Amino acid sequence: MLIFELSQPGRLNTALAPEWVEPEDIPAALRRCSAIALPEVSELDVVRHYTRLSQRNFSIDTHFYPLGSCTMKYNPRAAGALAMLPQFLARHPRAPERTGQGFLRCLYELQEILKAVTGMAGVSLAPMAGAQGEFAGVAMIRAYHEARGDGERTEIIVPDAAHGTNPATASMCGYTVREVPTTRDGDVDLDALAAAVGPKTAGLMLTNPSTLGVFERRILDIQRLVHEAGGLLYYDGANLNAILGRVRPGDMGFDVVHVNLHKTFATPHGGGGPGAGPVGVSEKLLPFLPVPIVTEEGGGLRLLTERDRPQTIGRLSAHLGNAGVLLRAYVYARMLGAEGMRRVSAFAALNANYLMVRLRQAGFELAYPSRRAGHEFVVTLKRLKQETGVSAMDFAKRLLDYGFHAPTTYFPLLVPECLLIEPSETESKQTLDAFVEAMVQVAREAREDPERVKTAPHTLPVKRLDETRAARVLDLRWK
Amino acid sequence: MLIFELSQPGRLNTALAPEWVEPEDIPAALRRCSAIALPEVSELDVVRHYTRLSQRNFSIDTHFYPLGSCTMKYNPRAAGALAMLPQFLARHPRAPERTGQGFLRCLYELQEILKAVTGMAGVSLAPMAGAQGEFAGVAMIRAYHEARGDGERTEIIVPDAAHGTNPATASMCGYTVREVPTTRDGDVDLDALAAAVGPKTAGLMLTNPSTLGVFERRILDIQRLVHEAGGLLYYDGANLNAILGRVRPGDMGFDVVHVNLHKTFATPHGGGGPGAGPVGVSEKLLPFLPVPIVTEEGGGLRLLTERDRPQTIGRLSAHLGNAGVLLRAYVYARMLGAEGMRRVSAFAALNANYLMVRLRQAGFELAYPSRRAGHEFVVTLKRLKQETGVSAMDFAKRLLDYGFHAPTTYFPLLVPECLLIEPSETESKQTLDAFVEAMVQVAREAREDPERVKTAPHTLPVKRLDETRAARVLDLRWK
Amino acid sequence: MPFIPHTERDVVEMLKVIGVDSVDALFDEIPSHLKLGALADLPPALGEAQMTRLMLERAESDGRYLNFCGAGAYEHFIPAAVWQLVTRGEIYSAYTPYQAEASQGTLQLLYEYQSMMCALTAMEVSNASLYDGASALGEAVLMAVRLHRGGYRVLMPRSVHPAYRTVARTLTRPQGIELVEVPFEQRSGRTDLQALEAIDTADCAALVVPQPNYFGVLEDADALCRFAKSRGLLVIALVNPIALALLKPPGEWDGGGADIAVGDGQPLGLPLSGGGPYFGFMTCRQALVRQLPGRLVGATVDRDGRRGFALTLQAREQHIRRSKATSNICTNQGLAVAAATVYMALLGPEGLRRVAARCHANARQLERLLAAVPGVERLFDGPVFHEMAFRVAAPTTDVLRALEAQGILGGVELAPDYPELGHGLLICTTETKEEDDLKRLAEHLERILGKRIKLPPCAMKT
Amino acid sequence: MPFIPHTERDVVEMLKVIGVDSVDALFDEIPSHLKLGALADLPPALGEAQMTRLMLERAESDGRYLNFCGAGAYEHFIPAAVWQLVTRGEIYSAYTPYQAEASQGTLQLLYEYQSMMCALTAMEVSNASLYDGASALGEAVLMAVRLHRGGYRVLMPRSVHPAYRTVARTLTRPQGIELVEVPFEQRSGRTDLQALEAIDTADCAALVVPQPNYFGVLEDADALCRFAKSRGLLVIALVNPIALALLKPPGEWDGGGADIAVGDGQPLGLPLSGGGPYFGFMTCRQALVRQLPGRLVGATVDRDGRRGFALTLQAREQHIRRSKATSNICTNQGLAVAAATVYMALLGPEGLRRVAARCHANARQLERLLAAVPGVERLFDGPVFHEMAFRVAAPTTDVLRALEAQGILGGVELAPDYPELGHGLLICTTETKEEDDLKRLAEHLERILGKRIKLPPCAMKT
Repeated sequence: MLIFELSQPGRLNTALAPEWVEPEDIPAALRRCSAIALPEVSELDVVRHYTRLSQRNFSIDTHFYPLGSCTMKYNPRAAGALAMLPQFLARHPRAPERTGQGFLRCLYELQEILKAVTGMAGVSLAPMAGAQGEFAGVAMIRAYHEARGDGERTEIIVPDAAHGTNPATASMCGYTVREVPTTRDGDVDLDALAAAVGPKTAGLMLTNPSTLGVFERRILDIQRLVHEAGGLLYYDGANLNAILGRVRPGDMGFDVVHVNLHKTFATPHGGGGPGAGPVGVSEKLLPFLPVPIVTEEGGGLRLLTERDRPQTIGRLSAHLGNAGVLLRAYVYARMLGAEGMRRVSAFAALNANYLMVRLRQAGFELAYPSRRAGHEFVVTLKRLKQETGVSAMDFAKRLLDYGFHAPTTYFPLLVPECLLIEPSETESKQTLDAFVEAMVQVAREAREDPERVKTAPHTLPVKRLDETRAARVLDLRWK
Repeated sequence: MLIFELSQPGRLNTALAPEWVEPEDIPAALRRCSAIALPEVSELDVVRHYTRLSQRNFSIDTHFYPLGSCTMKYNPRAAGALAMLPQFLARHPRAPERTGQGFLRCLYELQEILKAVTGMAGVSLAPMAGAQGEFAGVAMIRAYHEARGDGERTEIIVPDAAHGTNPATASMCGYTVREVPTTRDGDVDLDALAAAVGPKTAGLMLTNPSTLGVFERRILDIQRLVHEAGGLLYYDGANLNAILGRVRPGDMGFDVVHVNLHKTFATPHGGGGPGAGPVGVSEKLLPFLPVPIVTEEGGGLRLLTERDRPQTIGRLSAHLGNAGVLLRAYVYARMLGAEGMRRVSAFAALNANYLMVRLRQAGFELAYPSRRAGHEFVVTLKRLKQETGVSAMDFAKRLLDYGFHAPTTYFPLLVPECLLIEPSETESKQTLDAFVEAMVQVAREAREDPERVKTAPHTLPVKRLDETRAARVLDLRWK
Repeated sequence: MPFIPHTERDVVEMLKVIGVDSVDALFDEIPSHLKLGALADLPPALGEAQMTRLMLERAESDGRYLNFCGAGAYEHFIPAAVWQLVTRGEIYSAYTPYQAEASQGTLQLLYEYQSMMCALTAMEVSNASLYDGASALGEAVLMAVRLHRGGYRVLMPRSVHPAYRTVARTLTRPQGIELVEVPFEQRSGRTDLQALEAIDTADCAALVVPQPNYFGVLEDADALCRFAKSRGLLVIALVNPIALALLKPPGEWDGGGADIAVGDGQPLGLPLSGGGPYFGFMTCRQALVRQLPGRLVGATVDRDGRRGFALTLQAREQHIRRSKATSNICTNQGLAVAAATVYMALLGPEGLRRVAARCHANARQLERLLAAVPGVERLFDGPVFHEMAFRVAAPTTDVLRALEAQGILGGVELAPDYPELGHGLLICTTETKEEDDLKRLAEHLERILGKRIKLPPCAMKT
Repeated sequence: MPFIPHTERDVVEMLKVIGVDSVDALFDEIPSHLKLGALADLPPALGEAQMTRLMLERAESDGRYLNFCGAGAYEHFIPAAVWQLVTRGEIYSAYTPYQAEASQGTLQLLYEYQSMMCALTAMEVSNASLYDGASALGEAVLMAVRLHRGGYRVLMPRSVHPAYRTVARTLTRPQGIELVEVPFEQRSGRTDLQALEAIDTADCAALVVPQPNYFGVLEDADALCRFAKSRGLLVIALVNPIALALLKPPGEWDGGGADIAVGDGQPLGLPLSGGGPYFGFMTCRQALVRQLPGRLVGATVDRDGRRGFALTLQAREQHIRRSKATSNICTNQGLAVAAATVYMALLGPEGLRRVAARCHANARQLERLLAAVPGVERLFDGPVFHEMAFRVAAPTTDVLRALEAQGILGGVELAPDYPELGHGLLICTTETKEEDDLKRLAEHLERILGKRIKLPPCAMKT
């Protein structure tokens, strides 16, 4: 049932609606004459509808959610509660800084914490998501070259294993994308890279550990190649959870980094956002950081703007980015402290490697069997598909019936019929063991009763949805 | 899965647990040596467990819940939010009154509102539930007679249709219970009452509209009979929702009344509590009201205690009753205002009478077909049971499968195979129509496929539970 | 209309089905001269926005204090997860689980609660809660008298919380039950065993044993329990649930353990909230279960043999047994109990132990700090748990008011209930207090009692 | 360990299965000289209790003000139900609905959101949201340039929110797009049509039409739209969603309606929250859907033919199309959108209309009150929506600071962005303001500008 289908003409929650006052001075020509096709429902209708709707979701709060590359870890409830204190919620973004020193103190300290964990010289909290962080990063690379009068650099190099956002961002920033291949072991092909870099190279975007779940062992060679060609290095922080407190992008030689706070810093994914993607930079990119930036002056805090930072790439949001998300990340970071940060990567790695070994022992084929898992790893079901016709998608759907959210499917694109599995550090060994059990069951079913798997899910609010039809017969709104 | 079954020895949420400090000065003989068999689980375990557990409930927020005599109306979310403002939550009950004038102002105004809607001379918010309100009321009746030196009154008269709490309360207050029968039309049998009252009569407890859903038409005759015999009249406010703002217990001649705030004033039922059961009294019982009572003196508010009220029946709780529930009721009452209160009874009656007529038209047999419904009414399935073997309980269980909470079954005890149906004013016509449809469907199934109904429910987290076994093989805790 | 969904068309259609002209006609069985025209004296309706503003203003006018009051209501830290979980609509807006199959959430939660309370008290059976600690004590007295079949007097130490004694008296007096006060030792604050032994217990049914008692003082529970058993009395333990993480639980007291254990569950995740809602817990020996008041949840199986939960032994209750019921109670404090269950699950045995130990360490630390303050002395010697009685060298009302002006609630006055103790203050330090908080209290007390500087003229809140 | 469930035994067993001695060994592929020993410069971990205390102190130190700031972020009343519903764990802690069958809650919610935004803007297609209004404007510019296939310049009125213009510039500059400023009339504050007509639109792809504009002034949207269409330009509407309940929606503007409509969804149930998270909405004509950036949810059917919802047209997006995608965006502002959906459902068409009308009535009332204050005059004539620009007879910084000392945030200064307007203040009155609030502002402004009494020496907060 859609909320629109509950609508009754004339139903109104008067406790929420002020008395009507005729706005006489608005000229008729500017007035709306048409009805607004919003639902007319009671407060109880709304509460009941969305409560029941919510129950039709899998979520971290209800299910193990090993969605690779998404770092679905527990979102501490305290972070949400403390970011939503009435005074913080009531704070207007244009209120003078002196009326929000408590609020700004949190953001300032978050900036400092992010500098410390990334090893960068400066951080801006402005970007509202990882992809916007990437945009800011590449735009800074562009601004850097332009500021040096270096106008010939038109290419951004991206490994073929990269997230789609990397090439998309490079394009959005006006660059041509040049892909470099990956070796059998999951590393960047250094020879290909050496051949690719040159005077046109503006920079390289790299995720490390990569989307294949493995740490780029020759990172220093890569760094040298790119820097010697005059390019800059961009660190995509999507997988920072794997190395938090162990090794820092700054120490690896990266010039720019973005951090996905909704991954590594446990802010809620909220069904797809809001996230936050602060960027950190090395000394030479400091002037270009997006504004606003929180700074301390004479014991007080204020926001640096375009006026203070004439070389900034500019502003990414009308106000202060996703401030409420930043507060949540701040609470989480302070509750972890220095040791807690290192524990994140330790247990993310422990869980991923344990699960990887357990699954290998159970007969699953790993895409990179010779490697350690970072915080995630890739299983390929190519053989199973050949033998039974059960695809990675079928397998994933059947896992849902067992009460587990599916891993990421068909990404990274390099590996056929793959599952990218990321357990995160907040899940227990007992949960991982139960997941292995379910994986084994589904594999058994694939051999014994493949139809059951191919037609899964069977126990969810809907059966397998026709996604092709969704794209072919576009139905994007209620009519 | 029980939370205990998730436990792993040594698991600890360190963010919630302070560092251990050895309490050296507590003598060994007083110390606990045994382990505490509480679960050892992670914060995520807890969140996931109780989130999923909650989904195994029907509730107003998810289902129509026409549980007769329970007034399952919508619990406004604003009331909860405003009662839980940080300052209210942090208020210590022994903090001086001058530090809680805002808090006390809410309670004082609630007292005044309850006086206005019950028509009584004084109100105490002390009782923590309807049954405690009853206790307070009958204890005041006892105190009144005792104060007059009238020691011979040993009986409380209760109609046979009464809630079980009435006779139980009378017993708890040391009285003998005398039942009077009900006429075919659902009124108190006046002749029987006249025969029952006398010098032993301490009082009469009456619900009006009664538990049969009908208004006691000869209430003034009843009142005269009891008062002339020297007894007092107790109004059980369980069904106040039916007459809110229409007719007041005080005007009907009652001496004591309790109000179930978790019914008429929409505070949440919370799976069985906490509720609140303020009592109101006529002039002559004022000295006996339970303490504390909020009073206004010189513009400030303070609590009257035993010292101010030497004749009080005393205290019912260590502090201020269920203060947080009182705040919720206050918010609700202020949001209704005078007109809103009258609308409550208007639409409660409209919904009940509409549903009653629709069900009668659909072939259901009413227990009191000649009467208006107050805010609820009784259907009897006696004939269906005879014809199909399907009992009221079976019928109720099958309704669950249709996504409706069942009405109250087997109460009132007078009516065989009965369903007591109370829709409440916050449900829409569309919901009532859907419920009629489900009732009709189940009745049809009872005739066409009785086994399906007798073995219901089929779609809930568990199938029909063996309640006999629960009482026979007592298993009251995890071992 | 606030909270009412009916459109005008709905109303017209519904009236037509019913066959009346107006809603007022539905009230035609009410004698017309009784009918109200309108409700006088009620304020007009407020929208949610105005109501929110009003409540915010009132809350802010009340402010927040550094709080050292205890005396039966304790400021413990409550993890954010607790109330976020229990205010979920499916728990918040459900009712008593009469239809067990549609209420497995509530029922399992209560079963887990019962299991946890048994674990904490080391008793065999727990009910699903009563209203609060004080009324639970009253119900325990009634239960003990029912069980004893003869005695109508119950021994009630004067060191039991004064309000609890009043409530117990209110609830038991109509049945002719007498509460016999047992004095405490002036030096230790403990129940006076010698005085106790001198009491004629012929008509007595039970002895109440508070642990810790109202003064925070630890009683010799073993000795009191042995005494009671030697006289054929039932033992009603009155305990603090957080303290039980450190102290010997009633089920293990010498002499076979307490028969009934009660207390207030507020410290287990419930906010102070001006006095409620809290909940009373009650556990007992298995053999006594049929005299236990209140709801009980039991495990059972469904048609397929799967485990499920249901209300059980309802034959004890008012809706079945009416005037013969064990009590008139028909609700529990479901939501409060849900919070306590989540709290206990989050803290676990070790977490609870640490909270208790930190509370106690703070009490010890405050004792050390106050030992150095002229004009403050402990009222009693001997071990305590997280609250402590002090005598101060000035009227307590004045001292508290001066502290309040500094944003501090300095504790609870003893004089109204215990005039014999002079200027007594009961000061409570839970785990929420930090070293600086304790120092702040000590410094202000020293200043106030020393009158070294003038009190500031106006109140200031934190 | 905070948020980590592993027991020591778990760790031992897991390491054994992996076949390593220690957790550190799992990092053996990282060059050892890159490895950190410890994280320097980080504060020690705080427990939840300490963290809660710290945040409460910071929040209380910031206080709460009577707020008249608008300028792109509006203080509307948010019903309690909104955030209680959307912070339910199943919504709050879910991710992008990649597995549609396990995410019907999120997907249906987004479908409902899309339907509502189409209804509000009278457009045919809505995406599932972008980051905020400013970045949505930037994306709209990029989309228009893609669609136009030729033009690389976009006409941007100077009356568009200054920060929006900056953001649009940031996002479009790397692609060589030029934003051409269109002046506003000094008297009316409206976009100067004459100046516009003088512009050579040869290389132009689109015109941005703000309604209302940054000054709260209502533009002649019909005329602007007609102009654009006559020049072959796409029309990008920039609108306030609450205003749309009263104002002609972009889909109905003369000349065939806007092609793309964007704005910030914050007024629809999102708290001010210091600047975010808000969300950007974007709707467009059906024919343009394949150039729309961001997520889209479509209705479809399952194997049994039942309706269900799924992400669709993913071929536009970065994870499929990579460097050829319509945008690099890969999240939406899901939770914010959920709040807006619940808000719109609660208010409904009539509720929204009333909120808008009350906002506007307050603006008119303030205008009347301020007309009587010497030293205050309106900057522009003509109709506005719920915010209004005034010129005051003193430096605005001083005036605002004096108001702040009375617990009032008096509005937003115009001078930094529009030095040509002198001492300009943008003052916003939403439906949350009552008559007394407006009077309080007017009286303090009169006092401050009249300098009848001295300013108080210290700041006071409400």
